[in-house]
Amino acid sequence: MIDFLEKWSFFGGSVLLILIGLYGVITRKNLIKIFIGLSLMDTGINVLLVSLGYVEGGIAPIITSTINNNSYNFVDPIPQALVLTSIVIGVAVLALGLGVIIKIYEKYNTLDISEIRGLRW
Amino acid sequence: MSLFYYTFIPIVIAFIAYFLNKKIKLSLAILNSVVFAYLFYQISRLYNQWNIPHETISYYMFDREIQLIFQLTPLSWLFIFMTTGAGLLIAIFTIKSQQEYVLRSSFHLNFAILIGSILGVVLAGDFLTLFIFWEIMTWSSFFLISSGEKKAAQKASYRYIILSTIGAYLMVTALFIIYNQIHTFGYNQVAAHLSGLPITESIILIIMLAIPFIIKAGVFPFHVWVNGAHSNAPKEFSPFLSGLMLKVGIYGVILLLYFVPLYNILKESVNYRGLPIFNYILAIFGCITVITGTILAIRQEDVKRLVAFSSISQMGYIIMALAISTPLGFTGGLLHLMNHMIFKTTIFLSIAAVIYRTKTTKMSEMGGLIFKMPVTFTAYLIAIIALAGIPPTNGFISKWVIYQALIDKGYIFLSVAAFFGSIGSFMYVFKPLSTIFLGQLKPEHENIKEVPFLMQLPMFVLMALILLFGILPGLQMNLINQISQLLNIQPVGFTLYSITGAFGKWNSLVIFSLFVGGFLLAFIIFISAKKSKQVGLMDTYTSGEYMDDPEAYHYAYQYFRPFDRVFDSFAARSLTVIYDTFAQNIVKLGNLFRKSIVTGNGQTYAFYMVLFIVILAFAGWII
Amino acid sequence: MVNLILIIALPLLAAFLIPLFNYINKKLPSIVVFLTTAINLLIIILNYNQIILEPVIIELGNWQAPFAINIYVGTLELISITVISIISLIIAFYNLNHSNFSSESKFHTLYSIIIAGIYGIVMTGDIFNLFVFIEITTVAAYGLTTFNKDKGYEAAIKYIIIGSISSVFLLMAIGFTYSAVGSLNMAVIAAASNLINPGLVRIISLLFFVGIAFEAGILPLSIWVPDVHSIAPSAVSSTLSGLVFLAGITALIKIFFNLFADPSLYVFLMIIGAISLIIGELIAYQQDDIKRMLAYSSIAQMSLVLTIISVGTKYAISGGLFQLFNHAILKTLLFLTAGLMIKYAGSRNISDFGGIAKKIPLIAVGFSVGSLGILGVPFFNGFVSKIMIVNGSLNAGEYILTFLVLFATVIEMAYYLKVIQTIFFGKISINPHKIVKSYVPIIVLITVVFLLGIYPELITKPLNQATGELLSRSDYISNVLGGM
Amino acid sequence: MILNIFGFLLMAFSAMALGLLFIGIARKVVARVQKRIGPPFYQAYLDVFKLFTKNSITHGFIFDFGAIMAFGGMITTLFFVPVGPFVLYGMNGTLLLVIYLMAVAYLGMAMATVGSGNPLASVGISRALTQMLGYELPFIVVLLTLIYSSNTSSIIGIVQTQQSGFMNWNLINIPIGTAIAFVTLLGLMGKKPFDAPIAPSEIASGPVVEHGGKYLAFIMLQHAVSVVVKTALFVDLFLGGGNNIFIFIVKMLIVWLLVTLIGSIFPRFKVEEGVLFYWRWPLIAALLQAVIIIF
Repeated sequence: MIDFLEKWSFFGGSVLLILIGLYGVITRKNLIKIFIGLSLMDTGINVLLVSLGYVEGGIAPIITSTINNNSYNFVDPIPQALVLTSIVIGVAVLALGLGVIIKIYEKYNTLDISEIRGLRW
Repeated sequence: MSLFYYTFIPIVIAFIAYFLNKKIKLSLAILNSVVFAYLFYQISRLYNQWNIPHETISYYMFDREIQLIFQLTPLSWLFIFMTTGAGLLIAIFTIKSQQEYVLRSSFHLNFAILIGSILGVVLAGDFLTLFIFWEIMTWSSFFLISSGEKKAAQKASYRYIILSTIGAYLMVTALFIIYNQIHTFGYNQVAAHLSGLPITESIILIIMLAIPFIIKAGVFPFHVWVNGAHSNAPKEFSPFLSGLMLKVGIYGVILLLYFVPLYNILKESVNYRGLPIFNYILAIFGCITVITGTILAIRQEDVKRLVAFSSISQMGYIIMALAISTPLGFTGGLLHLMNHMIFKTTIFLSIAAVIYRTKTTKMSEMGGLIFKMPVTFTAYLIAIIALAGIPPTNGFISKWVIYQALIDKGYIFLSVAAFFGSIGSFMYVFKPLSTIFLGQLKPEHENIKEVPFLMQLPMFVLMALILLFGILPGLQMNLINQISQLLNIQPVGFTLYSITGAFGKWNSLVIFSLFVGGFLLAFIIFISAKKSKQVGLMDTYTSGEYMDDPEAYHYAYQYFRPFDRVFDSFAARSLTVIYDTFAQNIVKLGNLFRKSIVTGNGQTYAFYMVLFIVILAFAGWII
Repeated sequence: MVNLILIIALPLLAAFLIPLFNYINKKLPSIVVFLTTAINLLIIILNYNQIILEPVIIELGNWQAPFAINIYVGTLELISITVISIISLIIAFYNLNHSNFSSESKFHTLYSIIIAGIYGIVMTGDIFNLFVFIEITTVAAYGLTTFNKDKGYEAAIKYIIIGSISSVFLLMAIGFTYSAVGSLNMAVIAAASNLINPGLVRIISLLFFVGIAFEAGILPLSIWVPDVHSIAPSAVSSTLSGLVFLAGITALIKIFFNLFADPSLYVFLMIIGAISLIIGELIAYQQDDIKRMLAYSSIAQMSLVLTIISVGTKYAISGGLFQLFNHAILKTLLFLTAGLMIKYAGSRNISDFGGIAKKIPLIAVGFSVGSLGILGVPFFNGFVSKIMIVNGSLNAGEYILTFLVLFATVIEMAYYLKVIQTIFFGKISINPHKIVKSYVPIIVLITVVFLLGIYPELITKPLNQATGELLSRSDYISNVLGGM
Repeated sequence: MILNIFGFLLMAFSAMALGLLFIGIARKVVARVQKRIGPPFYQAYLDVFKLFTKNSITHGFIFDFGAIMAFGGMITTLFFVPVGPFVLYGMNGTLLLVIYLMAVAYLGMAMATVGSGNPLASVGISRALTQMLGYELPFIVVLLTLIYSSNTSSIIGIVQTQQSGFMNWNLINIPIGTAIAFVTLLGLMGKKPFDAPIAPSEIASGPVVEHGGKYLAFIMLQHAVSVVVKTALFVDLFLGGGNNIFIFIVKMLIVWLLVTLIGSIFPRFKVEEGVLFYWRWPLIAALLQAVIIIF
């Protein structure tokens, strides 16, 4: 039972994070809040990726002079590499998005997404 | 010269000329006339060389080579001859008539492409080649129609192209259903395959194949494009549109009815008086076309619209005659096809000449032009005599043969419709005659002159043809019998000036000589009486009133009002309205989507994503 | 043989060097971009004959296939990158004269990045790498969208929100795939896909669909397209519409045919594609803004490609692919000419273009060639692909699909012809806002259109080969993994 | 050849004479019905001669040409209709031809009258053409039935099928058809219930409003010949024709008198009423009859 919870807590937690983020994105009107939601989703998915590569009781996959053969119980290193990349991308997008938000505020004097509707139909 | 080049010479030369036009000041109309004259000469030399080998071009399309076949048969010869002939006459006509027209160069480009593509359609030896050139024909004619000077030209061409495209897509669907079964497009193979299929399947395929042709021919449920296109097209193109383009649709119908012998395929199915029900329905559509075209033509106030509706009704005759599939019907249909091309081109050309001088198409804005434009009037008069089917012109002969064919089989309703159209045609052809050429001359038309000689020339040629074929129908019958042989139809007996019908024999020489006699007698009596004094048109009986305004003294607007009153409710319920409503509903649906989906709110878009994912998940769950 | 990795690396390199060049000469960045795209085309031409014989696999860092990122160039990828290189060269040439933006070097940097990303999406053989390239492309596109100071930010923010959400789902799909297979290499996943629980395969495929289709113009996900395409500069619109969509669809095809060949999913794609097709066409008909109209038309065309390809038979796939490449060429032409017309007339509304053809004939002819090509007039390239699509769908017995496709074309015809009629036969109502001249790109594109229309075997022969490769997954797997 | 030309002239002139006689008789009969004395039966001859000697005015060449065309067309028609034993050219298939040949005369007359420039004439022509569409349809249906049942479209052929006696006349064979044909004959002749085109009290005699002098004479001659042609046609088709010219003329006269008598007692239809009248009962009855006979 505990095992089960432990295994699924990462999983469920991360999915929950994503859902919370998604909820934020589709309910909040404020652009900043929407981007907070997007960040939450990003974080959630990163947690999910890391948790997928987790091996119970594993150690960091770093080969040193003492740990130099495959018999050790390594955690899968690839998801961690992926998450690093993903974080970088997420940050880039976030930065760009916030930059755009600043410009939007200058132009429209509002952050309410439902009022920024110059392009429609 | 290879058959292939006939289709490409006009197209290529047109393109080159179009792009050189700016650099070197050349008149595309003259160039086109020269090219068409050359083609016409070459084609006339092809007569009787039916055993020219087929030519093929291979085209790698799916995972195999597809052969595009070109072949020459008497039937295709007839059409290419007519096409280049009409093209030549119209090109000569345009040399002078388009001096002030802005879109000249695009007109001539598209016109040459159109000629080339029609040659391609009729020289094609398989359905894919036919389809390719058919599409080019549709598109070039679309551009020609939309280059009309009126604003309504664009809407009219729009209707034309949408309807044509729907037809073309039906055809291509049917073709590829067949292709996937037999992997070829050849006429003979397709015909053989169609006759081998279960009857319902082959009927559906044939209907899909036939609809584009029927649309192009302007037959009843699809005639809605014809009037708009004809009346709004450039005045020089309307003759070709009516004279030739509609006939290309008929070519397709002939192809399906006789070359792919529909009769044989459907012989075993339900039939009416020995005629397969499909043919009979087609004939009924032809019959409705005749009636609708006639009634609507009588109502028109715009001369080009009037003649356009008359074209619709004449197409009905041809379809009716061809659909009944007897030797006489076939002969009558083809004869009428040729004759209609000749006299309808004449009518439209004479009207183009009138428009060239008066700049209007409303009949009530003209009048009394007979003294100003006698040649144009004569051309119009002779052409309408032919159209109304009055002897001794060619129009009567073909109608006579069609009546013979209809009565022979006892198709009473069809014959009544045919007569209705014929008598109705008196009414509608007389209306322009009376309101444009006769009656009071408008003061603003006081200084009008006859059109230049280059515009008269085509009219003279066509007038001569009307009379020539009226007296010597054997010239046409010779070719028609060769076509009949090709299509395994029993030829109709004929000599140079007589045709044998089902109930009698037509002898044009006798009739012509009696005509001359009758007229001579009348003329002698007339001459021998006292010479009369010429007075002006305003010098007439006015019940004692003093009239000084020729405008008010010209009976032109709503010429047949009592008759129109009978059909007012009929005309209000037009098919055009139904089609338009359908199209508008689709547009409304689109607007609904647009207003409700594309709200411009980024959040809504995000919500769509979530919704989409949820739906996907549910759907994935279900399967 | 030149290493194909160069065609991704060169634009990336150029992107980072452009700011430096900008110091030397303001004109230099555009020339650099032009040169890199030209070199890319040269590289592809040099390698063409070899790749057409057998697929080329490049393993980065000389690691064996399952362990390192690899680049796989089969026939499909080859045709894609050929088309991409030609079009990007043409757009780069166009930019030589027309990129008078205040921040020119930034524009060219982003443009180079987007080109690199597109090549990467098409060629990569690794699903995470695919994600990275998609993100590179989209981030660059976000940036390019904001070049319009008027409404660019608004379009960009919508684009970013939707892009971020779908990237989350793409990552989720990658994560699940990795946890199920234990590798990110496409070939390995393909080899193992039969062993995974089919339910999971379905979930993963659909997540992938959500992640990628957002860049491929399928409607509920690509609802940002009209905003972005209509706002971005013409060169960017044509890149996004012609090339990014092409790359997106190529990626989807790889996912659905190479990675997880689950035929039960194809019916999903077909339904989604068909609905998107009809809605896209219907909305496009309503537009008066010419670029918005073109954008909706792109959506419809991409949906058409997707729905036809998901029929899953050889004829249908090759028809769909041909349409995809045609669309890339034609939409580039359309967006470029539309942009020039907008510049000339000083308005984006179709109704203001009356009689423009008399003033700028070549551009008007270019636009109509593009439209007629999309509508499938004979001797234009679109004709052959339309015929192939009809043949493919009928061959598979999909009569309703054929009907929908042809119905959509009729609607499409309605709105394209409206524009053509206005620009050729409308009443002249133009007072030139700005004189525009651009002959070479338009003439080249028109030539390509007619070349493919008259000699379709230039592309249909390789396409048949590509379709064959797509449909034989085992060949793909063994090609990449060797004898494993 | 000489003989042919002689026969040609003889037939033309005797038809004119006969027609004028008929017109004169009709005027007398109508006068008697209306309790007048009326003009002498030869009044029509006098009128024609008088008109030919008068000065006349013309409104341009179409006015002249139309008159010639009207008269010439009617004369040409005459040659194809057997009057008793006399027929100049009795080739096969003449029935349809005759119907169309009559149109030449109509067209000529219409051109001449509209060419005069008087709107009343145009109104008259418009009415005449409209009405023509009305009566021609049932007439044609009857003719088609006749052609189908006698299996020939030659008038002589149809006459021959009725030769062997009174019981073989089409009057007996297809009585409904004959009745319909008679009703349409009223329209064909422009007689009273259907004389809207020339309605003297409304449009001043319509088409002939501008005709005077020799032009009016021409119109009268044309009318005279047309009376002969139409009655002869009716006799040929329904009343068994006749080898004896006198019996034939008597039959023609009977038909003509019937038409005249009916014409003299009925009021005038409005033009669209006339059309609708023809399309209602005569057309339906004719079609029914056709269906019955053909099937």
